[in-house]
Amino acid sequence: MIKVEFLGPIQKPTIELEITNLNELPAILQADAEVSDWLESCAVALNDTLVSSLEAPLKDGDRISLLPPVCGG
Amino acid sequence: MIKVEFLGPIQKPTIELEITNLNELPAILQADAEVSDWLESCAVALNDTLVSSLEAPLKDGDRISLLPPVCGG
Amino acid sequence: MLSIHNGALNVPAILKEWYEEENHSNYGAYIPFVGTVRSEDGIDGLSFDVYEPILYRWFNEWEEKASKLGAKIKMAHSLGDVMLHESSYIAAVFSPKRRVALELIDEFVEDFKASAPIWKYDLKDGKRIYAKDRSTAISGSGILGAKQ
Amino acid sequence: MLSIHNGALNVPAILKEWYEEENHSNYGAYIPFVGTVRSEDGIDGLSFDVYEPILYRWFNEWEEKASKLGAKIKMAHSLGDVMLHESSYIAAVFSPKRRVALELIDEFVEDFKASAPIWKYDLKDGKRIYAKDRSTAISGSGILGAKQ
Repeated sequence: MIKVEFLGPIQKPTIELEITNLNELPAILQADAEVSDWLESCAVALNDTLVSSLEAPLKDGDRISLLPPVCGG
Repeated sequence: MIKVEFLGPIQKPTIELEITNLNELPAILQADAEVSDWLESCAVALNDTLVSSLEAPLKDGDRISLLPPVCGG
Repeated sequence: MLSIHNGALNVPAILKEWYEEENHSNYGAYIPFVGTVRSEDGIDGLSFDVYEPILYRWFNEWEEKASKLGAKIKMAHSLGDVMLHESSYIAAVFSPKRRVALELIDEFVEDFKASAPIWKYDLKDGKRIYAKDRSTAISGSGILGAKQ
Repeated sequence: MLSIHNGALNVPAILKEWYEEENHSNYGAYIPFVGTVRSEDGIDGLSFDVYEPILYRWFNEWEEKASKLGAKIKMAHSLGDVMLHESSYIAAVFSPKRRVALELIDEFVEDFKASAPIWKYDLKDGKRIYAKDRSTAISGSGILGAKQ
């Protein structure tokens, strides 16, 4: 089981998916009306490390985070 | 009477001169062994305003200051 | 050192604490940057979400970068609501020499604004509204949006 | 605001005072620069001479420059002896936005080092030795040295 969590202003609880590679995620999230508008502007972290590519095998317990545009300070 | 004061590390008390133009000052100070070594590195202020030229008529009571290299902070 | 505080920061106390912590570390320059909530657009204040795990990783990379320059970085940030004229952010650089400190505080604050996983909301008319227009997509964003 | 203090500065008190003075001025950024005496070359401390009339004129020009950018500058400096790990200098910029503050503190501190009429001495073995090698001739220096 892989957890996908939505940070900051994305109002959506964590979901759980049975996927084995990060590259399966776009199709699933693009079909989800609650998050599809956020995807163009979100960064992605796998187990709290930002990733620059979606080619990444996943293992049970992995955690994916979506980070929308930031503004600290 | 014109006063000439020596600031910071120049160990020389204020002197009084009877001169009528700032351009008379170099010859006088270059002949003074106590200050001649400082002249190349000093800035000059007339009545607390830095000057960039020595062509300046002087009047009784004017005050000239020599400012050696600075290091605040 | 990175610390997250509930609500507004006690700026004088933090500036004092950091100064005294490094008082004998032989740094010649200490430059804090303090961010305070300004009155504009009729807001009552700001509110912040922070994602700590990635914030700490980002901060640790900056600590290492500073360390290679012989410098040290500290940061404090608010979580939750911070009202008008209260402060939500302090970053500080300590270094032996001033040039390193002046350049590092600038780079650090700018990268903080572009990369730190913190989200800002306007507090206005009892609502908490995401400050979308002032927010910046983290470098590398958008990979989930591309059609496969 | 420019203040000259006998001996070392009380840094936490000054940072607090300045912060509280501008707390409701609607500045978003406050950047102090604190200069502290480092242990190097076996010195026991530093000592400073200040020529106040020209220092205040120089500072007033900077206040006007800052004001045109919507910013405010404050400065405190020591007169006389400041021992190791004590602080002799604080400069601070307040401005509505961070870019102005980050750029102004850098320019101000650099011009301070090059132009402010302050002279530094090393305190070493009971002597007060002019820090000639670290000093900078004020722009326009040397006009008295030229043969007429």
